Parts: sequence; structure tokens; C-alpha cells
Amino acid sequence: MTKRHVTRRGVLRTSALAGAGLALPTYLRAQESGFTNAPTGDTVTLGFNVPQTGPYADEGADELRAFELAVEHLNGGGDGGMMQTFSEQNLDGSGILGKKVEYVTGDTQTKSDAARASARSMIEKDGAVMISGGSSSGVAIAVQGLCQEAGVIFMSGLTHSNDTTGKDKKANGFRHFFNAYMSAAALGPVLEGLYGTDRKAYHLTADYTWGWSQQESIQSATEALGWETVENVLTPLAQTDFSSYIAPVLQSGADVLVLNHYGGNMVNSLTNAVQFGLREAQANGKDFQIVVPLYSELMARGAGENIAGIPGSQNWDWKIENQLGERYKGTNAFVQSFGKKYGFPPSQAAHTCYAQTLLYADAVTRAGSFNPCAIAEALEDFEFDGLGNGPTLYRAADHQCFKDVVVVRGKENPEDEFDLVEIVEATPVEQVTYEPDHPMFSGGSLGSCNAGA
Amino acid sequence: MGLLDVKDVNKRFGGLQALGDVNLSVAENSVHAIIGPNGAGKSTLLNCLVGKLIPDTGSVMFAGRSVLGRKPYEINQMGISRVFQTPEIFGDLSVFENMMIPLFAKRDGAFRMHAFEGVTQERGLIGEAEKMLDEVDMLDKRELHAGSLSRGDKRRLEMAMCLIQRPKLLLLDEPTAGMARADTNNTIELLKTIKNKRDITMCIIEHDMHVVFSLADRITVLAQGTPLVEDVPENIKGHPKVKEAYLGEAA
Amino acid sequence: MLGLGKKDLGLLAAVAALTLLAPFLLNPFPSDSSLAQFNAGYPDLMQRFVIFGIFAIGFNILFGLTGYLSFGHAAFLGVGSYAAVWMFKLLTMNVIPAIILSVIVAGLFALLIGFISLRRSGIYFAILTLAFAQMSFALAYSVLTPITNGETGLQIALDDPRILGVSATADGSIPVTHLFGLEMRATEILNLGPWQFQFSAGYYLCAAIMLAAFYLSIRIFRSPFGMMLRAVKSNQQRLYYTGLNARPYTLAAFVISGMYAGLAGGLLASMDPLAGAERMQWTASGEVVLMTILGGAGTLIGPVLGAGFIKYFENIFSKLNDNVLHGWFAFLPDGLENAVVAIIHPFVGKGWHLTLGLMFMLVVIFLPGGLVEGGQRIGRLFRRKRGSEERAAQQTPAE
Amino acid sequence: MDALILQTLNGLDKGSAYALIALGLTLIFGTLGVVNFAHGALFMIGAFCAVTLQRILSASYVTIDDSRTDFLGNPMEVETPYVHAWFGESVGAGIIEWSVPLAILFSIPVMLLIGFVMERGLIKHFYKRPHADQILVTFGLAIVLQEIVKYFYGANPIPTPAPDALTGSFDFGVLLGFDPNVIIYPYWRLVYFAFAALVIGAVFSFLQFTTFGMVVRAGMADRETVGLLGINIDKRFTIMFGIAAAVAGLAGVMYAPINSPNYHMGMDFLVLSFVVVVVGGMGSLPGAVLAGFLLGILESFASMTQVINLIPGINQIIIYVVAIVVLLVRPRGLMGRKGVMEE
Repeated sequence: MTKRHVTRRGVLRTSALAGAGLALPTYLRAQESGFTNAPTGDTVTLGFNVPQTGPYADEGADELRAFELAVEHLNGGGDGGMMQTFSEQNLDGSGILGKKVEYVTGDTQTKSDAARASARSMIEKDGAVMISGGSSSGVAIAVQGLCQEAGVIFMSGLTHSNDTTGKDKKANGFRHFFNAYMSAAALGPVLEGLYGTDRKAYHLTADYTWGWSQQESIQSATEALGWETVENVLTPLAQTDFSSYIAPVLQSGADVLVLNHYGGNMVNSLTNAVQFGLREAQANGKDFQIVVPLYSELMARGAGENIAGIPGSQNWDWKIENQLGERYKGTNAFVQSFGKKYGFPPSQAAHTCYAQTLLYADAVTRAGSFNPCAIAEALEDFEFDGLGNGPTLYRAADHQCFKDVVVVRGKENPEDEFDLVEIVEATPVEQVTYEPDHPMFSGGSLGSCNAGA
Repeated sequence: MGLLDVKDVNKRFGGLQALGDVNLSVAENSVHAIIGPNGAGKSTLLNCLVGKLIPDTGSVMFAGRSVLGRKPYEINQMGISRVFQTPEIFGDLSVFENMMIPLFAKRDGAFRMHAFEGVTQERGLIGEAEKMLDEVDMLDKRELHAGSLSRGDKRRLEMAMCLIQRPKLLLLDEPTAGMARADTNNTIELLKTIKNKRDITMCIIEHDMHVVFSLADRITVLAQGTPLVEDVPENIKGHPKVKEAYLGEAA
Repeated sequence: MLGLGKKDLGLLAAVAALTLLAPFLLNPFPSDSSLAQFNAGYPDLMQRFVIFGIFAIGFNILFGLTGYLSFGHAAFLGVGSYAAVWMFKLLTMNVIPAIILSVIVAGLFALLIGFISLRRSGIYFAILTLAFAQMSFALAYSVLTPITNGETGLQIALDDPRILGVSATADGSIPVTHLFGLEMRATEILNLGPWQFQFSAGYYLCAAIMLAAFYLSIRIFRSPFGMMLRAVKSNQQRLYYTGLNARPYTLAAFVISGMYAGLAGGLLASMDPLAGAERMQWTASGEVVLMTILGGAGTLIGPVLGAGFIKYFENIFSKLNDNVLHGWFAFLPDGLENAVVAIIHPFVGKGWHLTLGLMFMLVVIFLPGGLVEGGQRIGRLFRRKRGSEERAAQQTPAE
Repeated sequence: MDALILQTLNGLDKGSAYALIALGLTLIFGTLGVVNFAHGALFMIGAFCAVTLQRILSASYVTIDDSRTDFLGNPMEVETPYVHAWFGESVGAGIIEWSVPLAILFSIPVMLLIGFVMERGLIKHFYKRPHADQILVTFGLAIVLQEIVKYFYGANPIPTPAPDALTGSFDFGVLLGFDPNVIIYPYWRLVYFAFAALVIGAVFSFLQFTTFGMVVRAGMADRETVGLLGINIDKRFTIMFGIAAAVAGLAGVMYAPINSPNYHMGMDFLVLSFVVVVVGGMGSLPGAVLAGFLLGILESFASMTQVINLIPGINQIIIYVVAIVVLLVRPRGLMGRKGVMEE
């Protein structure tokens, strides 16, 4: 077997035939620049890879709206959105480093395979220097791995599993969204306040990595409060009717049901739980309660009135600046420009994608280069504010953002279909911060930054 | 001892006694016909011979070996070929390819891959196939799609496919069913030629008395699952029991 | 030559020429033109074309020849991918051992499933294979996560043992897959005027293997074994009464096509070292069925065409967005431009499934023999009236 | 014991949906010999009939309320359903609330029409084509149908609640002499089960006791002979297809409150309903119903913690394990006729 790695990354070489009029393509993958897809013309291409088909298509569509808005703002269009409130004022609407921002879109289909194929086509065909987006952790981890190998930056979209910045973290990957551990840490005190310390919890958990990661986190957080875990039942991802999992809950002696589900799973399991009368039931002399650790606006809309009163956590909520004040500035600026353009308020998925795009553009500007390694350096241990989440840190050790977590619960009488949750509190960042070597995040390492070419 | 010996065969389907104590002996190199009214159990008997059905009791011996419990393809390998009421051929293959399949089967037994040789490399077998096709007057149709043949040609092809296996016993299940008189006569002539050219035993199940009396050496009359008589054709004609069986059917 | 007839040799040569020149043929538009979106000549998609071509060629050996409709073939592709990635993790990043192992593992898995499923035929067989594949998928996604890494998919990592290689390169990166030192993602770029052509080492490896697989499939089609398989499809009853047991033949065909699927899975993992459970889902099995029927089941080249067709739609149409559409029709007056974009909008981008569904329907309604029949019809337009011997020849499945 | 009763109830309920879908599939296969991969899509369209009716009934006019502001700070646009204005608020709200049961009436003509159009326009041309072609064309149609629904309704599930009187749950255990709170079951699921039983009963009596049904049953057994009798079997088969579509649609309408409808719910049921049909025996109507309930119950049992702890992952694969065992032990399915679809 050979160990010849002469040109480690020297894989993409450009040759031109003599005599052929050499018009430079919009991009070059050349050695001369030292990194993959270095933009040479007056434009730079970003790749937005979101689910456009399958169950998360609406979430993907919302992410895409945010990306388009971000590109518009970067290129000087619109009202500038959060660029106005961003603590770094490097972005002036002239694109990124003076290059006009262009973008390509792709469909992840919420499948690792398809997502990687789509990302590869963006890198190989369209010359994208950064990939962003996505609506599930499996896809995020798969695409993050690809970007690491290809030497481009990955700014993940909605991904909540601990693994994305835990055992599967990568030097080229960055996550703005919060994670399962943070959800649990934020929810813990709130649950204590709402339901006390003497509770017995029954967990239904989606049987894949995110579900386990969420369940493990919330179990340890609630057990720390003194709650007891009666049972944890794994439900198949493809399950649509959860009646046979919900029905035994009341008999089990539990008085809280934790639904570690997301998307369609969560809509269905919650609907079923309410059908079985769990919301009105009594157990152990207390009112029975349901908890959904990770909330999203689209899920809330799908579950309709069933979410009334049910607590959960979010990365961000469009009402937060109005309700909790100046600390979360940027929110209103973003909601205004998004709402004016599209007619309804943005989801947290849209927010994280918008923020990631701005963060990337800003990092490029500060680094003065599109070189992924320079960008990574600019993002590592970067502290910023004004993007709607309050003061935030991009930690160098694992490329995870640390910021306040929003704890919400379903509104009893929503005014319209976008006003489904009310904010309970914003758990301060200190409470949700953990050590990089926390057992739930250990194993795996960032490795070294890869600039490709 | 005949080539084929059926002893005390019984077969029930639920409450229906399809075959009751059937005894039959087919002598080597003879043409033995089995006749009988509809529902007499002719087809059931035939299916017991080829392994499609297993009798409840009794024995079926072919050339001294029992066929019971063997699969149809194993029984075929023992030397019994079958012509069906409606010709069963490989409709998606060419006439020539239809002929090659039994040749491969004979050479290779039940399974041999031969995945990397061309069919056209089998010189010896090709000659054999062409000779057989010639014998049934179908050489000019060798490249035709077998599914597109006329019914009469399909019948010839099926017989050729059976004969090329050089079976010891050829079972024919109403070989002229649904044929026009001219085709029927052609088939009778074909069968006579075949009979004269080679050592072969035939067992024919037939409705058409004309065919039976033109070909058979011996005849068994079956009624309600039981053999009534077995005799040479001359004695079957006008036999009172036979008349009764058929008239009974007519009534 | 090569044991092939003249016609088959011509076909093989044509396919060889097309695959070797694919980087040119698939990039007909200058890279800065607005039609560059339709270019498919980048390594990832070209690799997918030939890899799924292999998958479909193998599937066609089973379905096209014997008529047995397997609805679980993706399981073999998935198993092959897992085997290959484990080889990368444990042994070496060289693709050869990985590909060999993936073919072997998929073959064994096919032997097991085929042995049980082939006890039934028709739709019962289809449902049995479907059930096995769905079981494999469900287990790989959940219970078998220690082996398959579940939802995320099996990836190579910095701490893999890799006995005959390095766990990490000198600068702390994960090593890449290679063929005796030739990195699979090595790509030569040729700029010719405004055109850009990419020559990927991985693609040419896949293409070479695809040609070998295609050649093998021609040989099988034309062999006594292939004839026997067609006889199985045509009339199993007659086959039985001709002294032949169909089971060993169908099982052999099943295993061979399972090995083709494993080969495709191994190659997918070699080009991009990741094996996801979705590869085994019933939709993935359905996809290869569609590729084969769409191209023309039972024909030699059809499945390859079908694979290319579907993968092209998936990868090209899904990437068209309104932005791109506005770019194309910018020359129109504003109102008209918006109207045209609004009409096309539902069919591209997130609507690519709609276009694909319509294509399935149109092809199967108007071209019952698949794309190959479309080709034949066009061919016939050019050479009408050539006598009846031609018609006879068309009835035996040709290309 | 109580747990088993509870899971049996669950199974019967799940089984109702499976049985209804499989019944339609079997009707189509038995009468027309067509493998219809678009049947799941018909179920989905049924559910969206409920969504559509709910939207029609809550069609609103907009008034501007200056006292409140929307999220952008503009005066709030308040939507008032027309039915509120016409019938008063409480009656209007009542009408909207009962949109799912009302959708039963709405869906029958819609589904029959879709069925007729599908059969006359497309399926008719595929009677003589190989099953593979039928699969491809109906699969293509299924994709097209669900993409159309997605285009108009989005990919997110849409809540379609049952009327208030039928939500909530019912203590079934007390009736059987168990302690309170042991066997609690939602009203709507009981309604669903009763409804399914009614539809199944109706289809069977229709086939059993009407001349039309007799001809169709005869046609299922031997199409050619019935054709020879001079009976226009094609027309009847078209109607049969419409009925099968309506059965799938009704299953979908009533399913909408159980799980919020989304555009791909049909695909989720497709594979499963084929497994049900095959386990029951291709072409056997009682078989389809029996297998539907059987698989529903087994699926429920397999999801019990005690069972999962014994065999991890069994809840993921139980349906397929059952299918494999049944097909190997009883090749024709539970109640299938010999020789159907074996070649």
C-alpha cells in the first residue's frame, strides 16, 4: 500500500490550452490562491443547501427566504436588516470584500446522501466558497464532514444535536443554533418553577441520534432537579400514529410526558397525547404535564391548539425584543425587513440562517480573505452582539455559539397563526454554558482547518 | 412390467374422489390412450404422473423407479416429457432458442451457469436443434418469435422441444384440442411419423375418438376416477360399459 | 472480438466513447453563460451517472431477464457502502480492498435474502424483498447504530485505526480515498475559451468499472445462462417440464445483481466516504426500478439511460431557483418575464419532484418500451421500410 | 391484561385505517388487475378534502382594527369568517368546528369524480400492460398529486381538529370493570373505528346483495366469461374504481383529526397498505380487512415496552417480519386464491 501524499490537497489543477482565448471563469480552484474556489472575478458564490422536498420543505423554504434576504442586504439592497444592529460594523452593503454576493440553492431532501451530492455540486460546479443551511442534524453532520474534506466553510442551519459540535465537530464547521444540552439546561429551572421537584417523567424519544441526544440531555437536567425517569421508549422515525406509545403513559405512574420528537413526529405525538386526554389528566395527585424540549414555529402551527400551555425551548423568537427588551436588539430590525418582504414573521430557522450568513460575511471582511482558515480564525472566540440573541460567543474549542436560550410555552388564545407561543423567559447564557470536554460532547476533535486546493 | 406402472392410485380433493384405485400399465414402445368423459379424472391422473400432484395412496413407477415425491423437473430428467393441452412454449424467445433450452437442460442437468459463453458457440447443439426443426418442418421459421406462431406451429414446436430431449415416455394432453380437422390430421400424421422413426412410448389423453383410434395400441377408459376397461381399440369400440359412461355423460 | 457480436461490439464501443468523452459532452454550455445551469459535467454528478448506471445494469440482469421484480435492491447498495466505509476505517484508504469487500458482502447478503425470497414469485416476491430491505433500513437507522452510525451515516474519522494507512495526515486531516496513490478526487481542469471541462480521477475509475460491468452484462445477456433467464421470464411451467429447476438460475441472477448493487455502493463510498441508511429505504429501491423501466427493462443500454435521466433531474432541476429563472428571461419585458417565471416556477427547484412524476407518466404512457423505444422510434424515422427481416430481429431483445 | 386490552383497542384503530386503504387497493386489483401505487395519494387527497372544507367554511373577510397592531406595527387586519357574519358567532363557530364530519359529504362526490377521471383517463389504458408499467405510471401520478397538494397547502402538517363534542377521551376501562384511568380512549378514535366498520360493512353488502355487486364479483373471478355474457363490465369497473377511491378518501377524511394531514401522508401508508394486501392475499377482500386489523394489533403489541425490552427494535420491523413469515408459511396470504399474481 502506498502512502504517497505528495500533493496532499494539490488535487485541482488548472491547465489552459495554448491558443485558446482564456476567459477566466467566475471562479478558480487554483493553487495560486491556496484554497478551494477562491473567488477571482467580481462576484463570490455562496451555497444554500436546504430541504426543498420532504417533510421539512416548509422550514427549508423559510431558510431560503432568510438567505435571499441576507444576500440582498449584503449587496446593499433593502433596509439592511440586522447589519444595522450588528456590533461589528464592517459590512457596508458592497458585497463581501467588494465582491457582489451570488448564491446557488440545492435540495437536501433531508437525506445525508442527497445533501452531500447537492453540496458537492455547489462546490465542484458552481464554485461555492461556503455552504449553509439544513434542517436536521444528520444532514448537518454529513455536509459538515464534506465541507471539511473539500476545504470550504460550513455555516450550519438548524441542527440541534449535541454531536454537531460534539463528537462530530469539524474545524471548517460552525454552528450558531443552540443544542440539546442547552435546551435541557435552560428548561430545567423553568420546569422546576412550573411543576416542582417531585415529578415522574415518561420519555418518548425519536429513535435516531438527535432523539437520543435530546433525551439524554433532558433526562440528566430533570434528574438533577430531583425528577424521576419512569421510562424511556424509543419510537420509530417513520411512525405516524403514536397511539400505542401514548396509551400506556397514564398507567405507568408518570405525571410528566417528555416528547423528544421534532417535525412531523412531534406534531403527531403531541396531537395524539392531547387526544388521549393527557393534558386534562391527573396523576399522583397532580395535573399531568407534557413537555416538548425543542420547539419550532412550524411545528407549533402543525399541532394547532394542542400546544396550548406546553413548554419548550427555542433558539430565538421574533417577539423577544419587544417583550424582553434592548438586550435582544436586532430582532426587530430583522423581523421588519423579513416581514415587509414576505408578509409574515420569520422562524427561528430563518433567523439562524440569516445570522450565519452575516457572521460569515463579517468574518471574511475582518480576515480580509475568503481563505477558510483565515475565516475560521476570525470566527473563533469571536464575541458579538446585535443579532437578536444578545451577547454571543463563537467558542474556539468546538465552534459552538453560546447565547441566551428562549424558553416558551404554547399560547392559550393565539391571535393569528404566527403568534402561537409566548415567551416564558430567556435563560441567561451562563446557565447553558458547558465545558468543551463535557461527557455529552466528548470523543472526536475539530482537527485542523482545511483550505483545500 | 410396463414402462410406466400405476398401482392403486387414489386422490381426493376435499369430498371429491378424483381418482379411485387406478391401475394402469403402459408397455414400452406402445401408444396408450386414456379416454373418458369430462371430469373422469384424466387430467388429475396425468398430473400425478408428472409430479404436479401427489397421490394420496398408491404408487407410480417409471422404468422401475418411483416418481412419487419428485419434482416435475426431476421426473422430466428421468425421461418423461409432456405436451400440454394449450402449447406451453417460451413465447418471448425465438423458435431456435426454444429448441436450445431443452438441449442445454439435457446436457447440464438442472443447473449450470455458462454465463460467459455465447449461445452461438454451441456448434454441436445447434446442428441437433436444426435437425429436429427440420423434422417438424419448421426450419424456415427458426428466427421467428415463438409467441407469434400459429397455434398449429406452436404445437409442432412444443413437440419438437419434447422430442429433442429423447424422452422414453411422451405424455400428450389432448394434443388436438381446439384444432380444425385438417390440423388434427396433420398432427396425427406427425405423431405417426415420430412413432415410426424412433423408439418412443406415448401416453395420450384425448377426447377425439378419431385421434385415439388412429394412433392407440391400447386404450384405457376412465370414468368417475376409476378405470372401466382396458383393451385394444377394436374391443373398446362398442363396449357396453364405455357406451354407458359416455351416454351417461350425454344424459 | 471480445466474444461479442458485431452489433454488441458497436454498442459497447459507443458506450465507451460516450463515457470517456462525458466531461465534454455533459458540459456543452460555456461556464459563464446562463445555460451553464444545465451543465452536468462536474465530478460528483458524472460519478453518480455511472455508479447508478452500474446499479441499474445489475438490477436489469434480474428484472429485465427473469421478470422478478425486486423492491429491495437498495439494501445491497447500502450494505456495500457500509462494507466499503468500514474498510476505509479499519484497513486502508485504497479503494480496491473496499470495493472488493463491498461486492462480496453484498453478494452474501443477496444470497441469504434471495434464498428466502425466491421461494415465491410475482408480487409476493416483490413484497418479500421490500420487507427485507425495509427491515435493514429500519435497523440501520436505529438499533444497529454502533455499526451504521444511524441517521448521520457512517463517516471516516480522525481516530480510525486504519492498519495499513495513517489515521490522520501530517497536518491533522482525514486522509482521502485513493487508488494506489491516485486520489479519487483529483481533478484536472481544462479551460477552453469560455468552456470549462473537468476530468476527475474518480470518475474515470467509475467509468472503467462501469464499462467492465456493462461488458459483463452483454456477455450474460448473450450466454446460455442469459437465455435460460429469459426462459424463466417467458414460461416457468415449460421450464419445469423441460427438466430445469428455475430456482438456481433465478438465485444466481439475484446474487449477481446484488453484487452489482454492492459494487455501486462500494464505488459511491469510494468517491465520497459516507454511507447513509437512507440508501436502503424503499424509495431508493423504487428508484432503481424506475430507472430500469424508464430506460427500457430487458434492454442492454436502457437502464443506464434511465439512471442518467433520473439523476440529472434530481441534481440539475432541484438547483434551479427563481433567481436563475429571472436570469434566463431577463431579456423579456418585465411583465412577461415575471409571467414566464411564474409558469415555470412550480416545476423546478422545490418542484422538481413534480417534473419527475410527470416525466414518469409521459414516458410510460407514450413510450411503453422506455427511452430505448423512444430512440428506436427516432431511428426508424430515419430508415423506414427496410423489409421484414428487421422486424423479426427487433423482437429478440437487442440493445 | 389491561395493557393488552388497551393495545388491542389501539390496534383495531390503526387497523381500521389499514383495512380501509387495503380494501380499496384490493378492489382495484381484484376487479381491474391494476397495481395502484397512487392509492396512498387518494387517501391523502381524502384528508385534504377535510382541510379544504375547513378552509372553505372559514373563508373570511378582512376588517382593519386600529386599536391593535400586527407584528410590523401596522394596524391589525382582523379576519372574520363569513359564516360568523351570516349565522351569528356561535352557530358559525359550530359549523366550522364540524367541518370534518361535514367533509364526509363533501368528499364522496369529489373522490368518486377523481376516481372516474383517473380510471377513464389513465388506468383504463393500462389494463393490458405489465404490472411494472402500472406501478411506474401510478407512482408517477402519486408524485404529481402530492406535489400539487404541496404547492397549494405547503409541506407542513395542517391541524384539522374534530368537533369539540367528539374530542376528549372516554374511560373505557370502567365499563369493563377496571379501575378508572386505566383504559382511556379518545372518542374520535372510537368514532373512526365505528366509521370504518360501517364503510367496510357497506362495501361488503353492496358487493353481496346487489346485482351490480354480483356482476363485479363474477368479474373478479372471471372477467372474460362475464364479458361474454354481454354485460358491459368496463362501465361497472369504472364505477368500482370510483368506489375504491371514495373508500380511500373517506379513510383520509376521518383520519385528519387523528394526525394533522400533510402532503406525503399517502406515501407513508403506501408500502404498508401493500404489505397488508399481500398478507391478506392479493384479490381477497375479507383477507385485506383481516390483515389490516391483524397487522394493526400486532404493531400495537410490538410497541409495548415489555416487548421492546425483550427484542430491541421489534417495533420498527414487526410488520415486515409478519409479512415474511406469512408469505413463507402461507404463500397465498391469509385468504388469497391460488394462482393470483404468482406468475
